[in-house]
Amino acid sequence: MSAQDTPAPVFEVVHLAKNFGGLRVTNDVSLSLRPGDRMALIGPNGAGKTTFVNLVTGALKADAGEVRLNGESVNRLDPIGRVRRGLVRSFQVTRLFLEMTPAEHVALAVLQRTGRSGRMFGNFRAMPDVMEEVEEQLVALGLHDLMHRKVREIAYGQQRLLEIAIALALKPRVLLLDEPAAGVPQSDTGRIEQALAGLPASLAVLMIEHDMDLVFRFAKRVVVLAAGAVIFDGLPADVARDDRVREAYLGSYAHAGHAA
Amino acid sequence: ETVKVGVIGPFSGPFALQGKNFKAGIDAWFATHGNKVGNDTIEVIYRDVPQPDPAQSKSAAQELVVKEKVQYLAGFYFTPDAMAVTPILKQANVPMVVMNAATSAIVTKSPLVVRTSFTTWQTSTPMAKVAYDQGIRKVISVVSDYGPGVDAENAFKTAFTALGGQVVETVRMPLSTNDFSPIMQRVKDSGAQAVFAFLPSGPTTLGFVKAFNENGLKSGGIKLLAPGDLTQESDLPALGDAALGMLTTFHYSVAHDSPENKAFVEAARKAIGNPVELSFPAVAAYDGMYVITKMIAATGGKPDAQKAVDAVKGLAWVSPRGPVSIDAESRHITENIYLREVAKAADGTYYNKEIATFEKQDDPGLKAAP
Amino acid sequence: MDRTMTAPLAAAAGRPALGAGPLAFALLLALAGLGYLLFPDNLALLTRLIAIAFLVLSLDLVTGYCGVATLGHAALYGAGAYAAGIASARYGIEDPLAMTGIGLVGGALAGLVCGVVILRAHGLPQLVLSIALVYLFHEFANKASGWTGGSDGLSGVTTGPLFGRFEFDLYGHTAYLYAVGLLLLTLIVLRLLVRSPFGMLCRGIKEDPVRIQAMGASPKAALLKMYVISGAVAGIGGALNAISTQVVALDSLSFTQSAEALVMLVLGGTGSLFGALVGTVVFTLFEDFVSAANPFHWLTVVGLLLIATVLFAPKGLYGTAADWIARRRARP
Amino acid sequence: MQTVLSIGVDALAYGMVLFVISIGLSVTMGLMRVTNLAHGAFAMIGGYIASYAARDLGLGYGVAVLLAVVGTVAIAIPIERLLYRRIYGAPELTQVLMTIGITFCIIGIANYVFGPTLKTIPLPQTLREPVDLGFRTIGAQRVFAIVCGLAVAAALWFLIEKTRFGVKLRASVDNAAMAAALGVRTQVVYAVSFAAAVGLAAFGGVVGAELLPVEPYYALRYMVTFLVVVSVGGTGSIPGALLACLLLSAIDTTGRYLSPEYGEFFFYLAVIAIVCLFPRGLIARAK
Amino acid sequence: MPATPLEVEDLSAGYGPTRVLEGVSFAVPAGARLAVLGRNGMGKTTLLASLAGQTKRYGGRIRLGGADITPLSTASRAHAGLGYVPQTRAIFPSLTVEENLSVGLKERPLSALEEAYALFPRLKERRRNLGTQLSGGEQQMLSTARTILGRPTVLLLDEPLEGLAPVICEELMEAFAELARTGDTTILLVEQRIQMALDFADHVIVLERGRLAWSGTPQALTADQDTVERLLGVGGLH
Ligand SMILES: Nc1ncnc2c1ncn2[C@@H]1O[C@H](COP(=O)(O)OP(=O)(O)OP(=O)(O)O)[C@@H](O)[C@H]1O
Ligand SMILES: Nc1ncnc2c1ncn2[C@@H]1O[C@H](COP(=O)(O)OP(=O)(O)OP(=O)(O)O)[C@@H](O)[C@H]1O
Ligand SMILES: [Mg+2]
Ligand SMILES: [Mg+2]
Repeated sequence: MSAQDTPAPVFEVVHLAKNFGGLRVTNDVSLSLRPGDRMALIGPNGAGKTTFVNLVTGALKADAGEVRLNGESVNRLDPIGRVRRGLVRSFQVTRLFLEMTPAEHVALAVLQRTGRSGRMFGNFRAMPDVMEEVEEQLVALGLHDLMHRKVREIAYGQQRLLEIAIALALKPRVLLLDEPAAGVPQSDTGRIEQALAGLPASLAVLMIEHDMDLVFRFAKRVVVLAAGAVIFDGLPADVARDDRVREAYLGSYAHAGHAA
Repeated sequence: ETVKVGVIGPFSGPFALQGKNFKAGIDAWFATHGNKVGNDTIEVIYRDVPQPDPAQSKSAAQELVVKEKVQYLAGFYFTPDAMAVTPILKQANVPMVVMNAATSAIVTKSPLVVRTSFTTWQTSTPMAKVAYDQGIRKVISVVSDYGPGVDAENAFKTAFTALGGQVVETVRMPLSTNDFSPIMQRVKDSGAQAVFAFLPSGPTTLGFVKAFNENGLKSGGIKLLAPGDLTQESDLPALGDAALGMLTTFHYSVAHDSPENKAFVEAARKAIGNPVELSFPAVAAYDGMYVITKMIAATGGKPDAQKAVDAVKGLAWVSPRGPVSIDAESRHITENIYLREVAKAADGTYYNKEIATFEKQDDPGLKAAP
Repeated sequence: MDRTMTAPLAAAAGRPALGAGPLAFALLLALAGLGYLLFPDNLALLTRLIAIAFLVLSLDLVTGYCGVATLGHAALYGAGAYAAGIASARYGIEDPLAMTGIGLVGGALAGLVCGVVILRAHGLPQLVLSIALVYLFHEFANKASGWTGGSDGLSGVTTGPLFGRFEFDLYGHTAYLYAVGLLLLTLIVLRLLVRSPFGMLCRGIKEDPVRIQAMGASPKAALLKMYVISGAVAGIGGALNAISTQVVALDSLSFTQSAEALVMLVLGGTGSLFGALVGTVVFTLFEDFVSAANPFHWLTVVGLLLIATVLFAPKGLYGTAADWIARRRARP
Repeated sequence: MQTVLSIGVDALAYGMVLFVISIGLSVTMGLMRVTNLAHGAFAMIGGYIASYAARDLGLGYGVAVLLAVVGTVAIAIPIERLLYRRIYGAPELTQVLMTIGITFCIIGIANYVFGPTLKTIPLPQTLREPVDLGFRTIGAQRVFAIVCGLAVAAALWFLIEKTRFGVKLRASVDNAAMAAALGVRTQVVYAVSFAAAVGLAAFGGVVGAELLPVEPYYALRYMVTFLVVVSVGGTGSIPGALLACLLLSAIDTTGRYLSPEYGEFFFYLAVIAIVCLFPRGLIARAK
Repeated sequence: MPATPLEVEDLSAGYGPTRVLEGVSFAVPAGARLAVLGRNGMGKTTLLASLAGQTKRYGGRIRLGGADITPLSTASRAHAGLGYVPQTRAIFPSLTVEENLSVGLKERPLSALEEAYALFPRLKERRRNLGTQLSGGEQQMLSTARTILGRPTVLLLDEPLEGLAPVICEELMEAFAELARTGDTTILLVEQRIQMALDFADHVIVLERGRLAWSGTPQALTADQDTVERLLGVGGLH
């Protein structure tokens, strides 16, 4: 890739490392995202993908390495600070407020983003701009009908979609999606794709996914992690041809070929 | 005419036993004297304030006055509960007869307060003389860290140092103390010849006395001296042999030998049900009823608080505890304080045996107050 | 947009059915008036009840809305009571409004202190921190007897007339009306608060603080804020207690008081202001009636009430009733 | 030096008594996740039964202890079936409400049946003699409590960590529905564990009666102490509870010796410090 | 032929006041592989959970190997031979991997754990770790292995492939097929990736708003593009 006409990276990770006891979960990982990047991070189970997300968002403390946003190190920032700088994630295992409604989830995100989450009066339902955005976001992910149901009462697949709606409502600059489509039926993965396709071009997205069809439709670049280390970093078209990747991860999927 | 008396006390909760004693004393009064004063009938209304809670005590008192239209307020086991009610007496035109609360200052809070019980100063002070007379010169004081405990400490210390003795250390321990071993170690290390102790009656006294024995203080010849709260009759069966020989000073022993007391104890035991539960609050309640009947007689059953109180100033009579009188100035009871020893009766029960008398003791705490 | 379709669902989604704003307040006002008419001789009890209601409401703010487990909330209430009491007894500040204000500040400060400590843990350890704190407060007040009167209680509190005109007398009319006024005002403010974005944030924190962090909000800061607010509310209650009874004693910042408040809250139902009120009213009146009827066995009866509540109204009296009504309405 | 040793002995004895009484609570709270505030009430029932058996019926101490444990369990089982079963997995606060209610009832009933006075459990002669440790004497009863504490700790640890039953219990607590789907009869597991916890409470109530005397308000009076000890140690962790009991009793005893008037301060400040340093207990069970 | 391993008759179930399933009936022959399909929120999970005895039942019967298990508790159903792998994985967080597995053993000896390790070597490496410390995929393996160890005659799998790497998915599907073939285990599979489910199954049912909307063979479903589009919301199966 030539550096002349591509913008500077918004998100960079350099020599990141983490051990759990004796287990090396993240082994000298470096990668970067530029505005507009659509990257997929794949790899066998337990390769350290979620750990990677936890490290860069600050949920876990790295043993070594640096995380930069817009060229500035955020190592010192806590998870909240990093979110405020535009680094947003979704959770692989849904973390939602079971007693609250989808509308409230998204509204919280919008209010937080616009600096109004500490307001002690008024109600989001009476704030037209918030409501508009909430509806927009929920319509996009097909959750509009459920907007005032308790999350406890909606099916798992729908919760997964809400997880993404929240992340999008935070209008991030760098978005880390941890298996956004897991548990979402095929009929609805289309919604995720559409939502992602509708994102502003300047946003950098990194997606972890095991659904290879989705990966190949979405990603412009693929990074493969195995045993904590990057074993492949390149174009989607090349990934299936890589022996190590095939053996460690893809299996016969590579033979079947993908919709290219 | 019916004259209503409102009695506030702990009738449930951890202190229910004390409230029961109030009731037993009052019932004993009615059993022996009837509920009539002239043409007036006395009716007692009880209100429960289970634990020290002045707000509850005050609202109970207000309700008794406003709704039940009581002419007398009585009872009050805890000082703060009594204190809370004193400000309304005047407006309510109601005298208050304190049947237990033992802080000296209560009677100063309103001219309408009369007390028929005792104060901690009053029961603790004579112990200093007992100790000194036994040749004890160095004493360590160990008290529970709350109002009455502090009163006891001050009372003893004042009197003992005045006699020429020395209080080598004063230890105040939290009310919640369960394990007294470290305290006993401290007593040992202090080199004192005797311990002056004050704990509220109840479960902790047992642990205290046991620790005193188990840690070798009793066998080491150290004396345990205390006001009678520590050997309250209802705790004696549990204390058992552990308390044998313990010296206490107090205004009343259920075993007091007099015809008045025999009659009282018989009536009160019947009222309380279980005879071992009878102890000192009952006698104050009994005498409190005596004072109230005198007040009713003086006012002819009409509400006139000041007149009622004035009528009993200087009143003297023979109570089950011995001869007593109401001090005209302080309106606190002047009474004998007895030195008692825990002894075992022929039937295997334990009792406080009176072995010496300090006659006509008033409340030294009032003079000592700043 | 099919908002019309989702509107009834919103009602069904567990929002308190009686929470319908002004109506509920009118109802409350009517009840307060009824109390005045029905128990004209018992106003002291009703006033005490309202003071406790402040404590329970304040507890609801942190427990019901934020999920902070505490058995030490009376520390805030007692701090307010002592602040107001000491201001009057030692500094001669006798104006009830000023005393209320001082109680509010005292409570808020205590809230800050307790919040900083309590928010360091979660769940059971948090409960233990709160217990430890309330004992420390209690011990402190006991030790500082020069200021607080120690275990004898702080007496000598005097309250001047309200607005310079209405005396706090034996019959307790002024105290009761003042208490009702304060309560309504506080309820209105709290209702705004819990429905505001901040209130929603707190409910989110209650369910999953990590999720809130991932949204970029700081759970700790929000909880601390709520703790201070809660302290202010409890402080008002404490001050009200000091004003109306003119004594303050150690029981006002005791573990027992805290535990009782928690019981009342859970009895009524956590997470709604009306639940807190219902719990306080039911428990206090029940206790009063039963203990008047049979002081020797009321504890057993209260115990049975609590057990029955858990069995038959697991979300608390108000919470279960509100659920039931909501379900009835949701049915076509 | 003597003083230090002596304080050490006192701390150990007090700590072990606390441990014996509260360990059952650690099981209910940590493993069954029931905030059982009625734990002390069951300890109290044990105490009453033992006192009745030994003092009023004149039976031997050993028999009294046995009767206390069996009798308390027998009383607890219907309570478990009717009441506790309804609050497994319920929110903490609901459990608090229910168990406080149970405590109130038990207190009320105990008060009614046995009266409000203190009850003692006469010790056999061997436990009454003071034991000479060279530098001081200590009640044999306390030595007995220490031994009991250690034995209980070892047995319980083995049961929970090393047996299939322990695994089933922990699985049922983590996720009762899933455990049932794997064939675990969760109700039986719960009932057995509850009975064990209650039996331990009763045992502790009897063994500890010398320090914490039996009376109706026992159940409320010491509730906080038990709760604090168990959570400082880390609920459900046997070694944690043991450590917490010893540590806290050491702090308490030392504070009480050096400066009794600030004893409470020391104790609760220490509790705050420990909880802040180890927010999940000294030895936390992972969740 | 032995008795039908699983028969569902007019089953209606849901949560509290919410009814989700309405009159679902079907039967599965021994060793069959049944795919349960349906769009988001149509009641697939509810169906499986109802079979396992974890929902409120409003009506209908369930027979396992001819015996009526409708009144039985979840645990008794497990002992009767029903194995359930829930969608949420339901790992016991405070148990180690090994302990998690041993719960599934019922009364079998601990040595039987090797079966699970043979299927998922990754779990053996992590045997001393706590359930919560596992990666998402590892948890999925653990959840499945745990249930298989109980040797169920009817195995209910709710999206067992979620979050698993493609290689593992293949291996696992083969293992399931093997189980059905040799162990006479009847398998009900809920799976989002329709093609994968169809490749595996020999029979399909489709749920639509809690009702049985279609049932037949995979071939028939593939042929019926109309139904596929209407009920499953996707086009172009092959
Ligand atoms: N707290 C922890 N302690 C010990 N090991 C851990 C901990 N957290 C994760 N691990 C281990 O680290 C490895 C990487 O986990 P991670 O969750 O990052 O995997 P992943 O790549 O996201 O896998 P999957 O695709 O299955 O979600 C796993 O083997 C996991 O068991
Ligand atoms: N606990 C619950 N309480 C009330 N309703 C519920 C509950 N769980 C699920 N539902 C409702 O039941 C319906 C069916 O849910 P179910 O989980 O069975 O769907 P599913 O087909 O498994 O969906 P998915 O593919 O998303 O897993 C949904 O509409 C959902 O809203
Ligand atoms: Mg992962
Ligand atoms: Mg599902």
